Amino acid sequence: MIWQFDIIILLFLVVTALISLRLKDLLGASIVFGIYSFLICLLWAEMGAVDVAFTEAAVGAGVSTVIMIATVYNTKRRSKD
Amino acid sequence: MTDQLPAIIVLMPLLGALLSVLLGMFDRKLCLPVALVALAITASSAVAMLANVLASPGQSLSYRFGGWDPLVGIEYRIDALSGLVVLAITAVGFLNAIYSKTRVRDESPRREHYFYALYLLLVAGLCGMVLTNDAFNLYVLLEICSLTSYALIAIGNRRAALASFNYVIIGTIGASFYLLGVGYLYIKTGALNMDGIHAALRANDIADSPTIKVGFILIMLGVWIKMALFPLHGWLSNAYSYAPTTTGTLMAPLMTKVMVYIMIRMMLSVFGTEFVFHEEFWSNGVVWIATVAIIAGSVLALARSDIKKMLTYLIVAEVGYMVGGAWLGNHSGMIGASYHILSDAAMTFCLFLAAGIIINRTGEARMNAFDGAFKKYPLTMIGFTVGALAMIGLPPSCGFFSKFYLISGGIEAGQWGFVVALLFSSLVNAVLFFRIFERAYFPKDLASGFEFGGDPDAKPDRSLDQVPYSMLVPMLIAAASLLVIGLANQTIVGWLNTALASFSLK
Amino acid sequence: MKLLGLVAVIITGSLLLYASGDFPAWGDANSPANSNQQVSVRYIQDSYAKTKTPNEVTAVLADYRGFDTMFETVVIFVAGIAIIAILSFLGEPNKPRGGDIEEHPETPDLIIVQTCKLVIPIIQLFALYVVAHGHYSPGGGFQGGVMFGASLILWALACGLPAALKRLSEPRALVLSAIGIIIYAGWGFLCMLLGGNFLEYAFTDPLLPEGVEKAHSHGMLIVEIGVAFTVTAIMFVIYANLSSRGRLKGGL
Amino acid sequence: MMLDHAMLANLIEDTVVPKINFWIYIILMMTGLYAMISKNNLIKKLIGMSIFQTAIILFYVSIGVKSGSGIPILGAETQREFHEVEHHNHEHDEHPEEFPDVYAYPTINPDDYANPLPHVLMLTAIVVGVSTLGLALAISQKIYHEYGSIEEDEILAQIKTRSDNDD
Repeated sequence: MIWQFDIIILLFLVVTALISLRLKDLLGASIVFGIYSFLICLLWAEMGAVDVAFTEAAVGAGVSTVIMIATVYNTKRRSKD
Repeated sequence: MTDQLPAIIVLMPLLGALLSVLLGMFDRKLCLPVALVALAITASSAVAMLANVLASPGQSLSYRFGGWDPLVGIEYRIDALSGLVVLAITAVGFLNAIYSKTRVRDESPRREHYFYALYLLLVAGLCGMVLTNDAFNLYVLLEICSLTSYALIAIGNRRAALASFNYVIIGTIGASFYLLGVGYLYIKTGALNMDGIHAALRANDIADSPTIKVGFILIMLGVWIKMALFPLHGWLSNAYSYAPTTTGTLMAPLMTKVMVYIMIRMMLSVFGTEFVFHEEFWSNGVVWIATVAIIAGSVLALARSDIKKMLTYLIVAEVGYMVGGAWLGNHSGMIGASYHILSDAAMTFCLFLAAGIIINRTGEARMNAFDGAFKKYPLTMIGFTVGALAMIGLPPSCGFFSKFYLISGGIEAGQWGFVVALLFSSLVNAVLFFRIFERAYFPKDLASGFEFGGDPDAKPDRSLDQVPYSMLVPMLIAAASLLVIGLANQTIVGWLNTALASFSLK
Repeated sequence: MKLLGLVAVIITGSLLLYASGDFPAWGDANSPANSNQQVSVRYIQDSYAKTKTPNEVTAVLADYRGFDTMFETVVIFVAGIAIIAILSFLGEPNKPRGGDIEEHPETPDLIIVQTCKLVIPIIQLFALYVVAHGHYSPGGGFQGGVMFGASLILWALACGLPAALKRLSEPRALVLSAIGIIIYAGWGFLCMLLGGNFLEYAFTDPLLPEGVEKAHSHGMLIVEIGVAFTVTAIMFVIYANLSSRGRLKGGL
Repeated sequence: MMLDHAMLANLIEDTVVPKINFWIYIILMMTGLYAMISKNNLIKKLIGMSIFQTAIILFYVSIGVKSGSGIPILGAETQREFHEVEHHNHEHDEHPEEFPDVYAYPTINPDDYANPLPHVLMLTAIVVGVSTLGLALAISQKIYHEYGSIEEDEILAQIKTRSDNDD
């Protein structure tokens, strides 16, 4: 519950969210979204919510990044905006 | 066993869905019987539960899951209104399952068992949402209903996929607003059980703190998005008209009505009438939004040439009726709104069934499907006419009585705009449906309609409308139910009175 | 569309900021939510006495609010069924799905296959540990199930989807997921048969040797196992269908 | 008077820290909402949707945080205390004359453990988020199969041209 650690992760969160939305290459956006999920999992662990951190790491970061990359693989990789 | 009924009502469709997936892999024809048996048991236990509730002293039963005290565990509370709505859901689900026998086989081949699994889980989610007394459990069941309806729409034809995608995006915004609203209540009260929140709100009088107000606004926004109230209705017409027929006939009568029920439940049993109608300015504002919704829904329906699109815009107008009725703030307005939930579900169900038959038989989605329809499909047209007259609001049908209560509520509350909008939309419905009757009963080129001197060897087909019984019988039952609900409105309103008496409405 | 987005953001943003002024401070122990005697304090104080599970989150998840968790498993089941229903028979309705014709049959890379052969058993063992040890340490049905599913996905990534499908074909995965929910709902139904309400584990006391509280703990373990079955199967089915666009061939 | 580090630290501590979690959640939620509505690419909309849902989870979990509290799992020594009390009560039930008094369970100080309820709710919300994401990705693949593009403006253009020649 160290608040300095907490503030740094929160700022990183906002930065990765914005990057993931601005990247034109969808594969890159999915990977940055994976980073976003792992940062949020770090935040939960730091806030004492260990079960939520475990689930977010396994379900949120692990599976959703994989299925997003699978979809990008099956559709287009470049996005117009 | 009879006090276990609430659990059975939610578990039977779940069990049916699992069996439908398991048996479907071996033989796809087994899925419909499994679905019908599951829905029959659910419907009969809904009737038994309603009888239980009406016989019970306080007209309200409570069921504790896991035997825990309601504040700590999850509790189901059933009163006359939720019993009636669950009965309506299970009845529509059962009749629609019969209706879907031929439609599912033609429209989604080789996927029937997935279709019926999603169908049963949608019915289970809807029944659970109506019965639950726990705010977060309602969110989980809302997500089940949303996910199954996204999938049931996306199974449809080419354009259904994009319509379903838009529905996913807007539906997630709605459900997340509801979740955030519950979070705002939890951060201030620390309880999740609806009665617990109500008691905490009244106990330490935090009712006028900004968090609770914003939480109320968020919950209302989320529920309004899911019920397609006028400014937020963009997703409704594409989603329901491009979906497979049986998805449309299941979701049109139920999804929006259940969300209206949840809005009423949240207004009355969680926030309480003195909180909701505290400032006259806000409740009048919502009645004005509902008035605009009624007028816009009717006018947009008038402009549509596609039958299903027209019916979906009528739904937007009907949602305006119910939201306006509930926010009038007086007893007869609330009675009108809750009675309209039942009558509108029956009306929409009958109209969508009849339109589905005609669109399927003629293969034409526009108005000219009705040309000479009475000659070719007399029974279907009778059913459609009964539904249309109920929508317009002719006395014997239930539409008249709900409009009667809504208008008397509007007059009592002095909301003249709302009353005028109700009459205007009845007028527009009349114009809409008589335009169709004219095509159906008196086609322009009489020859094609009545086939005078048609080819002699065309033996008159004595079978009823050449429409399979599995589609015709549910539609006729739905049409009959309109009259039954209408004629039995005294008893139904009596039950609603006792259910709503405990909330101090003016 | 951009204007609509901006308008929506400004309205909701100002609404939320207006309310955020009134929130209790972050991390203070006697905020209304944390100090509510009947709810969260009661969870902390007598969850161990009543259910014999030190991990309060698992106790609240599987026992106090077990009905919520059952519907959470149903949400995953719905996602799996829906993805199959949407993506299967996309475009070529008559060709059978699956089958062995490999579009780009490059042989799996030796190094990857060998490391996978070493790593995957350990992942699966740890996943089972996470499921079983959910009472005493962070973890439980969902986390363990996802990890087990992830090990299958890893095998599919390494040696191609058809190889993984030979281990867990789609029909078998669906049966496994349905069995998971049947275990969950069935154990709750068993409590009903023995006289309690749905999911009231105390009534399964005669079946299990130790006391009533231990019956809660055993009931939770069985329920977590059901959840693990469903989550494992559905995670793999979701990956299999999304990566091969419903044709169960090729894949990533 | 140069603000030295200690002064700056506790200045931040009592002004910013209690509120920053709730500000950041609003910022994240608004970026997600904006992306969902106004992004043109379907996959970008889904990334916005996921950010929108994780922001709500951030709000819920930061409700249950107690400063200076551990994770909501009882330590080994509290379990041992419970076992001793139970063992004693069990002995008392068998032969009450030897063990006259019945021990009560040791009371746990709630401030030592984080509030478990938001954590349970958020396990459900994460799972629901992933299920919605998976379903929406499947729908976008079907859209790509039908229309050959995942850009909303191209799809709408195709629908318009197709519906023109349908009539």
